Amino acid sequence: MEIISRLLENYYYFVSMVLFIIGIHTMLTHSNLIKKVIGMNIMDTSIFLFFVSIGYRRGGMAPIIQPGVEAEMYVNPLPSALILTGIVVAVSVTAYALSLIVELYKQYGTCCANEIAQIRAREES
Amino acid sequence: MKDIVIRTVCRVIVPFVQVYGLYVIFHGHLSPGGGFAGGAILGSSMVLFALSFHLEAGAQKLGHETSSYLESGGGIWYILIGLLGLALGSNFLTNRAAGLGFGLPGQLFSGGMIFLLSLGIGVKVASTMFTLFYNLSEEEGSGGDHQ
Amino acid sequence: MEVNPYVAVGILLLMAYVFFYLPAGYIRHVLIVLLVFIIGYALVMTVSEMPTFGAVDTPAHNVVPERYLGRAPEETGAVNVVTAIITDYRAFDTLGEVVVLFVAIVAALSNLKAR
Amino acid sequence: MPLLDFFLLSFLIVSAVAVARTRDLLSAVIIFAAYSLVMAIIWQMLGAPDVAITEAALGAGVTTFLFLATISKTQRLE
Repeated sequence: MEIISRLLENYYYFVSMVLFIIGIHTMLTHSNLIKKVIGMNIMDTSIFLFFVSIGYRRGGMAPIIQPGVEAEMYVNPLPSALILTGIVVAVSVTAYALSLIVELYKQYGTCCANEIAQIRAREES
Repeated sequence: MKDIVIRTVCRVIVPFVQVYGLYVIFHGHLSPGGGFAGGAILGSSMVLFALSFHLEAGAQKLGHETSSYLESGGGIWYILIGLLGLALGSNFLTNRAAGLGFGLPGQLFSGGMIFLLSLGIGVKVASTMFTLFYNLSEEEGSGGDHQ
Repeated sequence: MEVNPYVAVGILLLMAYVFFYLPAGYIRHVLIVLLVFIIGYALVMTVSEMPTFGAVDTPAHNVVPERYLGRAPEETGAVNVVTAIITDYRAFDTLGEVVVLFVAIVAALSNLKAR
Repeated sequence: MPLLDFFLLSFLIVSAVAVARTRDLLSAVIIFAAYSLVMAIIWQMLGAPDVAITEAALGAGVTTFLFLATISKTQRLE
């Protein structure tokens, strides 16, 4: 089986793929809103793991320049710089989603998305 | 929370955490770290203080007015340093190409304006994290009577 | 592997239908499992055709990281290349990120303090 | 596959499944903090210490207390 041997060769990519599937399954099946936000965070970290593992070079050093070391000995610094932006944006999105959840709990008295949908359907009818 | 152990340990630990946060901010161009990580450590130290004592005590150390001024000031400081590169006859947000570089690479004062930009980012991230935590955990009518 | 564009648009429409309109129940659960299997199949096909993990000659190591790694100390004065990228080469990106933080806290405060 | 990589990556998958399966939200948040800390160790091993220190401060610290503040204002059980 060629695909399985490729997957075992690229095991970091495989693990990030599994984490993405776990995150999206958590987001789609659970009706609790806080659990949905945790699933979104798991999806975020899986994509960050994928990006950083693309830039890895086997036996490479961290990209802090030391004198007398050639440029081929360091790992790729560009995915690290992009992911550093992504972590802060993920925290901002999480904080805004949590403030929305607090307001929803004040309005409806529950954190369950299905119950909120039922209450809204009852109010509209 | 009225635990004497937690209060004593936090009173000893918080200054060291803040010094470490400032170290991470100012040595961002020499060692791992930078504005975001150091700012998050500074904000976490203030949240630790507010959790171990009282939420009101944390608000006395860093009030809402001061926090909002720090937050806006971090962004404006960043833009002002960018305009400094523009005033010296180069593009927006350039430092060493505009003639601002000084020092040899590897020393503390070597990166041009990099550590000033990191200071702005760090102050902004720290005040943002503390304000978010304070507004999320504040009670409704009792004026921040937590726990 | 070639992906039919009609299949891709169909998957997106199924995802939107499941996520926004379908009420909770047995059919929703079956469709969610089907959707997760489709996404997993696409991800397995993608990962099995990626270049090998940790190889020296991956396509990600092109001329841009070579330039950053080779000339960052003399062009920016910073030894740490990641800090040189985020505060010198791509400082405008970081300005946008500061704006993102500001918008996040303004949105959260206007949400929590609105009454 | 090196042994340390195997242990850390399998810990990631197991803790992600545990977060999805736990009914108690406080336990889920604490397991998620452990997940973030192991993720920081993996990034240090991948040669990205900047991302590791930022994740250890923001992902395992700030995200956890934002979640805890929200849970203390809403319900704890799912």
